[in-house]
Amino acid sequence: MAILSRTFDRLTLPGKIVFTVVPLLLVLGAALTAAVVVAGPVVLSFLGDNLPLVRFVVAATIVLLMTIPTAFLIIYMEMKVIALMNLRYGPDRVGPYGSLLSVVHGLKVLAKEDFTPTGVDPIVFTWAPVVVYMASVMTLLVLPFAPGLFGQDLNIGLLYFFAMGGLGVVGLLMAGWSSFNKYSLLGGLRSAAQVVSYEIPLTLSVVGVVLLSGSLSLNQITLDQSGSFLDWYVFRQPLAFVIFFIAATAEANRTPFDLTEADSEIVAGFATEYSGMRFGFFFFAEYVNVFIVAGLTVALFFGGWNAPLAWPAAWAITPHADLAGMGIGLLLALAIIPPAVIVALGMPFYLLNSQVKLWQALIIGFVLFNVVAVGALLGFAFLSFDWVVGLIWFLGKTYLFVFTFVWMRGTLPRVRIDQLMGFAWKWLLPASLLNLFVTALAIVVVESIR
Amino acid sequence: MTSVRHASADDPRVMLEEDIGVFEPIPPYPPRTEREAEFYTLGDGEMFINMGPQHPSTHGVLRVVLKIEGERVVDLDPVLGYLHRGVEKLCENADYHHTIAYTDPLEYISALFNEWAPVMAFEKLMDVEVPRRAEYIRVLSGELNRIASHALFMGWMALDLGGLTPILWSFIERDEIVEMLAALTGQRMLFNYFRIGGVNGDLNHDFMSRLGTWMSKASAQVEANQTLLNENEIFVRRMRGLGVLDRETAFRMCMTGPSVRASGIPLDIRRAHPYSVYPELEFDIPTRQEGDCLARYLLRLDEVKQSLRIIDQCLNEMPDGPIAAKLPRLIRPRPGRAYAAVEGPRGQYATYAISDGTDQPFRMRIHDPSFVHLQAVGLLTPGNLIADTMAIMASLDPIMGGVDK
Amino acid sequence: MALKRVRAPRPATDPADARGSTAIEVAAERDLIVPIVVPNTLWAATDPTAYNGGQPTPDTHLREFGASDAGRHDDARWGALEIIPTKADLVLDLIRANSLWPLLSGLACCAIEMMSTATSKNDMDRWGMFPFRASPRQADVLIVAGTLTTKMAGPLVRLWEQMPEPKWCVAMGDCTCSGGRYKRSYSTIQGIDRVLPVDVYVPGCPPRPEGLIYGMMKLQQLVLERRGHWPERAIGPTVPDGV
Amino acid sequence: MDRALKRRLEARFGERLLGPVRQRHDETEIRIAPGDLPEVMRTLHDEPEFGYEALMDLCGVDTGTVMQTVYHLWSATSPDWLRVVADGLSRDEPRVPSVTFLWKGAEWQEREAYDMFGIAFEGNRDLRRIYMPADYTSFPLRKDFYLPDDAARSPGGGVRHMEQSQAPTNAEPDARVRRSRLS
Repeated sequence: MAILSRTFDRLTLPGKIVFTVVPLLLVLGAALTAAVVVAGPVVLSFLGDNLPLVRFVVAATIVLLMTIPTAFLIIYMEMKVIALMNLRYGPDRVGPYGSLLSVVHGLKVLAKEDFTPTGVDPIVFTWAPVVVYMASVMTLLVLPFAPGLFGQDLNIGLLYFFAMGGLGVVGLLMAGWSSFNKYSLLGGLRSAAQVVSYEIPLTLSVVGVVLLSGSLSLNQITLDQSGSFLDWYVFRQPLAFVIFFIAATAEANRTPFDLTEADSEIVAGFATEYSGMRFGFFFFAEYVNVFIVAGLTVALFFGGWNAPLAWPAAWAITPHADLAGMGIGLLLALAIIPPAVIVALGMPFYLLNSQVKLWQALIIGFVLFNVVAVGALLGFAFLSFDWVVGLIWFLGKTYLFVFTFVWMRGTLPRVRIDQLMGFAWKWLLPASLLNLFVTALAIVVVESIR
Repeated sequence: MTSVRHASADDPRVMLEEDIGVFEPIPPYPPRTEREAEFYTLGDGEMFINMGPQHPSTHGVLRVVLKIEGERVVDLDPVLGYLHRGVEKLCENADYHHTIAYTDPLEYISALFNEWAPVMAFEKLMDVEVPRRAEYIRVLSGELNRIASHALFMGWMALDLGGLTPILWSFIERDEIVEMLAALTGQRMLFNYFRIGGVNGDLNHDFMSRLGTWMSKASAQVEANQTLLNENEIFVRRMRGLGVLDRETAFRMCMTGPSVRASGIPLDIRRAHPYSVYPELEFDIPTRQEGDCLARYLLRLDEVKQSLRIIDQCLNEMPDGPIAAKLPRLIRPRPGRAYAAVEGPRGQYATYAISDGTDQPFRMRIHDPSFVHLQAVGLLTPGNLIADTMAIMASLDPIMGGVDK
Repeated sequence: MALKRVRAPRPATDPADARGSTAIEVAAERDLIVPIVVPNTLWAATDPTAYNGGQPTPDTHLREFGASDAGRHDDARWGALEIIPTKADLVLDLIRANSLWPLLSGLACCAIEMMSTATSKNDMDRWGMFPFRASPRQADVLIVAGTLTTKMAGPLVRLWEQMPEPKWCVAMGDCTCSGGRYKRSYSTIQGIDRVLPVDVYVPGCPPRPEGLIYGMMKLQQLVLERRGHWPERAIGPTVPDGV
Repeated sequence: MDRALKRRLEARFGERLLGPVRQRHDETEIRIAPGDLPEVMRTLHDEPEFGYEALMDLCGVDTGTVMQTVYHLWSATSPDWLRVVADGLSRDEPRVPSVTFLWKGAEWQEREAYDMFGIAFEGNRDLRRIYMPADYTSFPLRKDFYLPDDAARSPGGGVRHMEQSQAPTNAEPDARVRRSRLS
């Protein structure tokens, strides 16, 4: 025992860590295995009994994991697009065309020191970013990405959506109030006032769509717009779309409505006192919100995952590859095809160019083979699973709107707080009421004619 | 940071409290003047908010203590001196040629005018005649510098209103001008170019070629840079009718330059008190009647066009001859006083020099337009919103280097 | 913008620091006036009793600057860095070196060139240095651009303390390196390294944008070599004494 | 030089002028006692024959023997700058009436003069330090305030002081103060 302790004392710090962690892990792993062996069937049967729960948990996890890359992508897009609008290059050093810079920013923010200033309310201060971020993530849960690809098909999806949007504002208000800083306070109050006034036209403008489709479920609304692009609600509800887009911009705190973190007025708004990862949460939540708002616009007015024109049935290719039927042949194919294709792809470089050595040619062939294989797999998926097509259409439309948001940020100056409020109450609200009235009337008329 | 409070009512000393991290904008000493006492007493529902010395839109190290009620500014108290470099004292301890290097960085985005005024004052003290070519070169480079300064002003205007792109576009403009001035003077910003009795160097080929290529597309480019703002509904709605400065107030506030010309006063020293070769050049004094921020903004656009006219005439009528008068290395003007003023991008740059016969100015007073314009913010802002404070401040275009000397 | 984490006053770091220069021992003391009195080595006092024999003058406007122990100790919590094993530091440094967010704070003339460095012609965004953060809480680099006056020293030090670790300081321009053309003035500080720990000096009056970009790339090297934001960094001129 | 202006000035306030009206290049200078400043300024500002409604510059001057405050005025009626010098302020306790009742914009310039010279402007309701910190005790632009490294004249020699708290002990002012050879 004494020997053990002496040996342990001689270890360096990493050594100590390793020699304490590894045994612990072993013990835990053994216990886990035992638990699975013992209680496995019970758990499995329980999960099998209520699949919706499992589906919900899995979907929530996937969505939560999906937000970070989305934020990175949109941040990079914003940096690059605004740079091009400023006649600059924008990031071009980190990664190909600087595409890794947003990731680097995010990780740096993660590794920064985050401290709680004196005088703040520690609990609220700590939880505000979490509330903001979780609100946006949970909003993402009801967004229909593709047929059958959504977190939950709530029959009150739209209502849930706006409720979660309101929750995010509570987070901003918490941040502004708890920061013990007057700039933050002003920012929080601004965001509260802004969202309180813009929730109303936002919701009212959507009611028209709800009347048309007769459902609050985003999935249902998207399904109702299937067919050609003429069935999209933007053509039946143009005014509603305009109102919704403006109000949604204010909801996402984007220029020209980004009064909550107006750099030139209140230093950084509600995020003035935040540093490190807590600031990172705000940072990401903003861009996730942009994605969400764009996605909602697409789902409500632009047919969601529906293609603009239906794919003609005549051109439909349905590959029928019964891999399981090949039996042992499958193994043989897996063993033979890759080397053969690699050699086949690599040989031309070896034969045609005397500079290239054999191993280099093989490496090139290997890379090419991977490219070809991935392409083939994707094509197969594209043809055989319709959700891939839907996902591609949905993301395409969504990022078009994200680009629109970035474009506005690069171009427009900021409005004043009183202009903001006046616009909401004097123009958007009456217009949305008018739109609602006209829609209801049209529906009644059409029904009566039928 | 340690917070401050005064120990007793009569002791102006600052006591330190190590344990509290609060910073109060209220000064730690009892009020000195009635104005201070009136400002630093809060009504109900009012609070102080401390803008600066480091704030994105205070154009440097200006500190403004705002007394706000919600979003509305009730009153404000600018606190200067964070960039006070003691230029006048340094000038009194340097010889005449050396003072140019001290006055250069006052209004750092229009440095040539900071040199022009003292140089003119010293020439008056010396009774020296400046060669015409030197005068033309001064006018030429000065107008270029004016355009660069106005370009920056427009960018800052948009930046304080939340627009990202215009400032970068105007910096492209400014960089071209500044680079060609660097070809002429050797420095990008603080060109130490004017000399007593002339200029430092003659026009060179690099400068002329850059100038030619720029002049060919200048007016079109100046127009293009404004397309983002002039037609922008948000921008115009925010600027129109904001911070209106009427004629009498402009005179009472001792203001000069574009700020008063936007209020309908055609007071331009180039015409009101002609100097250099401006009497020989033909250009207009654009004025506007509204006197609001938008007028101040648009007026500078017109001034840029006029400056382009002046540059064009200078290039056409540039005479040959020497570029500097013959002067001894160490000049000793005979005792006397001289006052010289030039019309800069923001108004009157003036120098009041007193010579006592030695090689150093006995007293050198530098009058800077930003300094007098900045106190109009306290007059125009109350009653407006916090966002308007930035707009008004930007429209008066103070440069803290000049404000604090 | 006005909050700061509370720090317990701690003694001088080690004698090596105390020997460094006047400013170092000054920062170690609690006396609030002495930091400002920097003996001038070029002239000797004709009268030892002048100005109370060089005793501290009864001014108090720099108390907060004197009271702040800026740069004396890096007692920051390092977030994830404390638990991540050392190998990860290389990756972390690579990340930090490639995303240096400057603080949007310009003091004087050099600020214009600093902005010009970020604008279209010479684009600092290419290295990921563009988003000028308005709040010191989110900034990595403090580019001190312009003359530092005694009145501004306190606020500047407070800004520096509000920035979270790891943080770096770049002295841009002659005025911040040595006092520059205003060295003689009665209200300027002869080089910000008397009040802040400086990592990179960029001389010039003002330096061209290319100069600042070069300095920032030097700062990237410095970050990659893990110098700068470490506990041994302290206030004081980094030139040897007597130079 | 505007002779007509000189005649008008002599005619209007002949008895108030200390010394003759001086003219050089494009400047006309009159010197008056500090007490007469308000009405002279009001006359120059209001009366149409002068119509000096623009105060172009206000500054203080320390001649080493007395203090002065100098006002530069502009008017469309004359091609000259008009320089009004309020002469003969005592260096120990300089006091002069403020002109803020005519030009509110003079407020900060008077604050600056107070900050740099210690000249007290009676009637300026915000006479604070504007550049130097509020607890700064000396007035930099006075002639007995020396730059720290100005070893030639500085009794403090090498000490770079941020401010001069009081007069040096061994100071005999006449020896060191740089006086103007102007009248």
